[in-house]
Amino acid sequence: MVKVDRKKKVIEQRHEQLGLNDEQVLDMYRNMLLARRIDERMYLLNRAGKIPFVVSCQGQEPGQVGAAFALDKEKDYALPYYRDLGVVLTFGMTTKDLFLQAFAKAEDPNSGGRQMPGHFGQKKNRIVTGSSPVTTQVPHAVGIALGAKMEKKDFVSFVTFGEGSSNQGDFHEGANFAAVHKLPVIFMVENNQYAISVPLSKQVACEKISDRAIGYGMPGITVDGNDPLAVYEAVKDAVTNARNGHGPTLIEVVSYRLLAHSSDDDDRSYRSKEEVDEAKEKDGIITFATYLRETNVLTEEIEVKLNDEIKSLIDDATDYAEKAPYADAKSIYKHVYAE
Amino acid sequence: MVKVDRKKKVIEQRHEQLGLNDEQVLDMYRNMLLARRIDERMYLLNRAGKIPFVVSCQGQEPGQVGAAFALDKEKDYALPYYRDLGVVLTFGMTTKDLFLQAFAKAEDPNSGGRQMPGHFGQKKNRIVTGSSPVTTQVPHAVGIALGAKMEKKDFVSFVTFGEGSSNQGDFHEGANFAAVHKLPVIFMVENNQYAISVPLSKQVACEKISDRAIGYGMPGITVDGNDPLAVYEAVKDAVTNARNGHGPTLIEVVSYRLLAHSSDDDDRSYRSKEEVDEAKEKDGIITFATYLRETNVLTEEIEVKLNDEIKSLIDDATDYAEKAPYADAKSIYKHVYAE
Amino acid sequence: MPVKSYIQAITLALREEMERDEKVFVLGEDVGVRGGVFRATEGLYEQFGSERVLDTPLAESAIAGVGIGAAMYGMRPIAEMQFADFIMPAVNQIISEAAKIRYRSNNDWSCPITIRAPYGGGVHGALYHSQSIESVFANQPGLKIVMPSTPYDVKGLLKSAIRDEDPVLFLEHKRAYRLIKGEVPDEDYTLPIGKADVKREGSDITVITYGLCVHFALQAADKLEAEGIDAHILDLRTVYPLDKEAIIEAASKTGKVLLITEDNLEGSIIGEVAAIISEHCLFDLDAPIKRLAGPDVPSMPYAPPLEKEFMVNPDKVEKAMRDLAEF
Amino acid sequence: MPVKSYIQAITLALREEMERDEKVFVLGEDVGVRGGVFRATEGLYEQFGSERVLDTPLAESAIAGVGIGAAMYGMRPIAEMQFADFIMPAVNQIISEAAKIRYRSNNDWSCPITIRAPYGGGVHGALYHSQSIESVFANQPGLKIVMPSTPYDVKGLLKSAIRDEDPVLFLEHKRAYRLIKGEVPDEDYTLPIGKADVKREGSDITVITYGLCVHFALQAADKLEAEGIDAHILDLRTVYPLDKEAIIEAASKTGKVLLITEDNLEGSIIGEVAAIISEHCLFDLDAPIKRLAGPDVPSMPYAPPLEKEFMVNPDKVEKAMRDLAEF
Ligand SMILES: Cc1ncc(C[n+]2csc(CCOP(=O)(O)OP(=O)(O)O)c2C)c(N)n1
Ligand SMILES: Cc1ncc(C[n+]2csc(CCOP(=O)(O)OP(=O)(O)O)c2C)c(N)n1
Ligand SMILES: [Mg+2]
Ligand SMILES: [Mg+2]
Repeated sequence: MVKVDRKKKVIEQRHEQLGLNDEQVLDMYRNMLLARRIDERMYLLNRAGKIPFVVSCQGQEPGQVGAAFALDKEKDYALPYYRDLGVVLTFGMTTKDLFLQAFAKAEDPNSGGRQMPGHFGQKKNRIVTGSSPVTTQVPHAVGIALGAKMEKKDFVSFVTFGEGSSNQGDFHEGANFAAVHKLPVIFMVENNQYAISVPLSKQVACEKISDRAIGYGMPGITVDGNDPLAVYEAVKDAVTNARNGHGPTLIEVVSYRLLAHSSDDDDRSYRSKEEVDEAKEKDGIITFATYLRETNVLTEEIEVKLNDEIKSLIDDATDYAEKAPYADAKSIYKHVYAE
Repeated sequence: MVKVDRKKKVIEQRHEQLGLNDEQVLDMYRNMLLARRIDERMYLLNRAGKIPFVVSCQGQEPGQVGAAFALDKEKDYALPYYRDLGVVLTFGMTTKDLFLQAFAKAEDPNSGGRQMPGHFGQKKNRIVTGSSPVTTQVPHAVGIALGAKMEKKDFVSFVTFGEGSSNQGDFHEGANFAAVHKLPVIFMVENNQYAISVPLSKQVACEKISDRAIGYGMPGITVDGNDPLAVYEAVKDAVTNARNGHGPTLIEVVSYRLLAHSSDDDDRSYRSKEEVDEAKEKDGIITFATYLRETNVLTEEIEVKLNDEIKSLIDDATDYAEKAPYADAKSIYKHVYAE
Repeated sequence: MPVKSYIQAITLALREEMERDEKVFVLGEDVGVRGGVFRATEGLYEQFGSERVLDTPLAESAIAGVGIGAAMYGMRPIAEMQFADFIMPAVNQIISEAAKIRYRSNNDWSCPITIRAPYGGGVHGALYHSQSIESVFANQPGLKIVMPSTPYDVKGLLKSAIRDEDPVLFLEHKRAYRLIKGEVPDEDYTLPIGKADVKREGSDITVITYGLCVHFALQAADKLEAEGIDAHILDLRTVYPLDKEAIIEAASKTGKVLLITEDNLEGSIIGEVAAIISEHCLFDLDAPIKRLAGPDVPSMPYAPPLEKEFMVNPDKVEKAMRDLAEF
Repeated sequence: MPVKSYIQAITLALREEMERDEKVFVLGEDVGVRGGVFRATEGLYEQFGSERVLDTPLAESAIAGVGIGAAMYGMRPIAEMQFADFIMPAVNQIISEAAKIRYRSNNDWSCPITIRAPYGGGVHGALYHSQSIESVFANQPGLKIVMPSTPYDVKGLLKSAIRDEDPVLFLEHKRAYRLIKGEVPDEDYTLPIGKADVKREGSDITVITYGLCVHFALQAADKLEAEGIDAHILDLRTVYPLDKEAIIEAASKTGKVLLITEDNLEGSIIGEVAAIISEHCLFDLDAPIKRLAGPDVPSMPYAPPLEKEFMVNPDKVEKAMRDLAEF
């Protein structure tokens, strides 16, 4: 018994040591679970022919939510990439908002149905509008951080992208600019091992994507993306540095893309079921739930309630979004320029 | 006396240890001196209003020549940048060729007077045609190396660029591509401390440009650009690696731009005379001459002959090029497409 | 003759050229094991191996730039841009480099690269998977831009592009990939780059267009025939440099010209076509030149009714043709 | 009114806008301590400090992209491209991002950035320091492209560009920098983006052009006046989106139209101008539309006789105007 207790103590200390209370880690868990369930529902809707496209977050939610919790949702800016359901949910986008975008309806706050799903943007929550060409958001994040420096505000700008995308010129140019001008940016690479069909080994020859940091003169760190607390800690440190004027950090969050690249992709042609199954065993949502149960934060009662809450949120949102109207066809002529 | 002998011995061994005989190091010296003298003459011609533009190599010749000597002029490809007089001379471009380009005459092998000076290219010597937008040549070098790999040839491709230019996306994308595909490329950054008026500290925040290598998974090394033998050695090693199928290397050659950016620039507004004077004292041409004298490779007799030879080469070339005709105006309609 | 889809014609041309010439190779994102996200390179990796069907890192400027280097060395690279919209990071390599290599070196060096890219809308691709991008490049001497409409043209023109001594941008309409089928000979044949093609002879009105819109115009022409309207349809095929003679001939033939593009109107290819006509056969015209194009908004939205509002379609084409005939 | 050079008008507009609004700042290569390679930002570093006059690393995509980010945040960045030719690495940021931010976010976000770039030839700059690059961007709704010809227009239009709620590409003719002088009021004034300007009223022929060629046309018009040829000259000023009404009005006025650009002919801005005219006032024309432009070769060479052969100049303009008048 002594043994068990000791282990439990150590475990408990993990989130407390990071300054997170039980409610907060429960919230973290809720958001990653919500992201997962939303994604699952969208896949169902897609397979049922109700929405044309899904690009999945599955496998990356723990890192996304862990990171987003280290930011200040009242002032920091997020420049998420298409898989970042966990980030945008934490930054205040609602389940309903997300289904409205999946159904491309007029009320979709991201784009009013103009963009594909996964192209996030919501000014009131400081979620910066994104596009499809990968990595263009990196210099934008740097520009926003430049705004912070020029206006002497203490917000940070947080930008994410895939490991494949870290090979684009815009990553290099943006990272270098931020380092030279010591700007408050957190660059987070979500390394899920693939860029569509191309495995990591054909994308880069370096050992870690975070090895790129030294070439810009900024700290670089690699963390386990299945461990939301580890990601929280790394981002928290980077945020502190950034707010204190010490410039940017490059954080690599290692995870695995559990599904195919998107609903249009079939991953069986380029990776084995065994590989995927192995990754599923390390699924951070499951291991985090175990941790929360072991630390008595997640009780059976809470779990039931949580699942119910999530289910009804998603049901309602699906319903609402499905019935919501499209934007008027003639609206396409609007908002090319300021009116 | 014993002391002096020992020192001399050690010094002597430097080029011999590198497998270079006296004739070869004399040739190296000749080429860097020739580059310097050509550049000086071009400045004179510019100040006299005879040629509209010069972009100078001064301060970088030792590194350029040291590097070029480590390559095989019969098979390797060079993708020089605009300051690389030392490289192109070593690769077989003649003094006459260079003055023909300075005067923009029809016979200019680089472009027939179409491009500005410093835009090198000469297929018969495997000097690959270059443009003005910096760093575009980096992916080209990688593509040529890909050709080597696909055709199972053992040539390497050697590409140079300024340290400021290493901040362009094309550097990042090209370096990463070469490393992933283990291609025989030598990336040589000529770090002369400035990008026009912008000092190194406003270009990058890393300690060394070669720190970028680890992020691509290739070796990175920084050498003293005033020491042609050190550069020779570094490039030689990289060439051996590349020919053996071990992939690319990033070499940073540290020097100082002794003149203004170009004949259109005035550097007094952004750097001090003291700084420039200090750099002049480390001028690699002078220190290499001292080394060659100390090792008895460069005798007074040779020196006189060499200076005479260079002077008459330059006089003849200037004369020839000045008198040579421009291309016919109607020739501008030619060579847009294959004819 | 065997009937093939537009995309099958692409794969076929690639395979035959790779079999014919060892220097031909393919590079791009997901073109290898995956056979391309649209499957244009399906089977090539298996047949030619990973060295000739290269999965590259995700970096378009490098895909173009490495291809350009290989081409200068003497290879025959075929670079794939996964979507034409993602060619933008490679613009510098294409415009500053590929297009100018022969000219700037006074014919010493050349750059025989082919860059393939799927463009065009109507596939629920929204702003960034639907664009027409030809006008970004259609002012760059040294470059050629080919945009075929039929499987027959695809095979013949793609082969010509690969064998061309200069850089060719080969733009494939992604909606045509599986929608458009046609006869494609098994034999080796090429078609001339730079030549437009009369897809239908007619005497009442002239339609000049390219890509998917050629089919819309042909469909409309069949319908209008019943109404006694006989349309002449010219398929540009190469949109840069344009085939001026063919344009002038087609416009003069009927004196009533409709120009169609799926691109946004202002600054599109068909503006140049109109300019050529108004310079060379103004007095042969019986009606103002008409243009039918996408609206001047950034690109087509995702939601189906919005996408539909943007896209040129057979109905819009039919109406424009009838209006012109009745002018 | 004080007489200023074209480049002085730029510096003045920049200074006044920076004084007026703290959110306005400048970023680019060598714009700080050095005051720009052309000296357009001279004195600004001293007056506003290194935080508002930012020397950036040598990376155009970052210069544009960081500017775009700052603009989305609420700043008013003015990004300088050292030469217009070097804007190519930033095309993705400009076309995929700046131009589409408002539209794609359904008006939630916006991008009020100004991107300045010196373009144009006649300065012994050879292929890569002489290009006209406007046609690369002149098909991108969401973007505006301003190309002023006089110091007066420079000041008023640059101020409007900086204050504009949307991205503006502001292209400055580098040969005009010191060559062109004119009256520039000390007061704060703005001029409307999107409006062409009649630079000379006339009744025999209409010349529509922009940039340095406006001056060539004005010079030629003065000469031709003596021969009894009265030229109407419209300065486009904004080349995208074009001022259609002004074009139609100017073309209809005389029925004889000459369009001039320094760019390569095919695919240039003036093709679109011709298309507008041929759509809207074909029956008002008394002569085919004439175009005078650079030849369709990649860019102008360095050697003086070759550069001269390429460039539009006052003699070529005068000849084209006379030929048209005599048609
Ligand atoms: C510039 C550009 N090129 C190509 C694409 C097509 N594309 C979309 S996602 C993707 C792979 C991205 O891989 P990675 O960065 O690792 O992110 P992941 O999808 O694995 O999360 C590609 C090639 C794109 N969106 N943008
Ligand atoms: C893409 C691009 N942007 C800007 C320029 C203008 N330019 C020419 S050289 C130069 C500085 C280059 O600095 P660096 O790379 O350090 O080389 P150095 O001149 O010091 O040898 C600049 C900004 C250019 N040639 N290309
Ligand atoms: Mg990935
Ligand atoms: Mg330098």
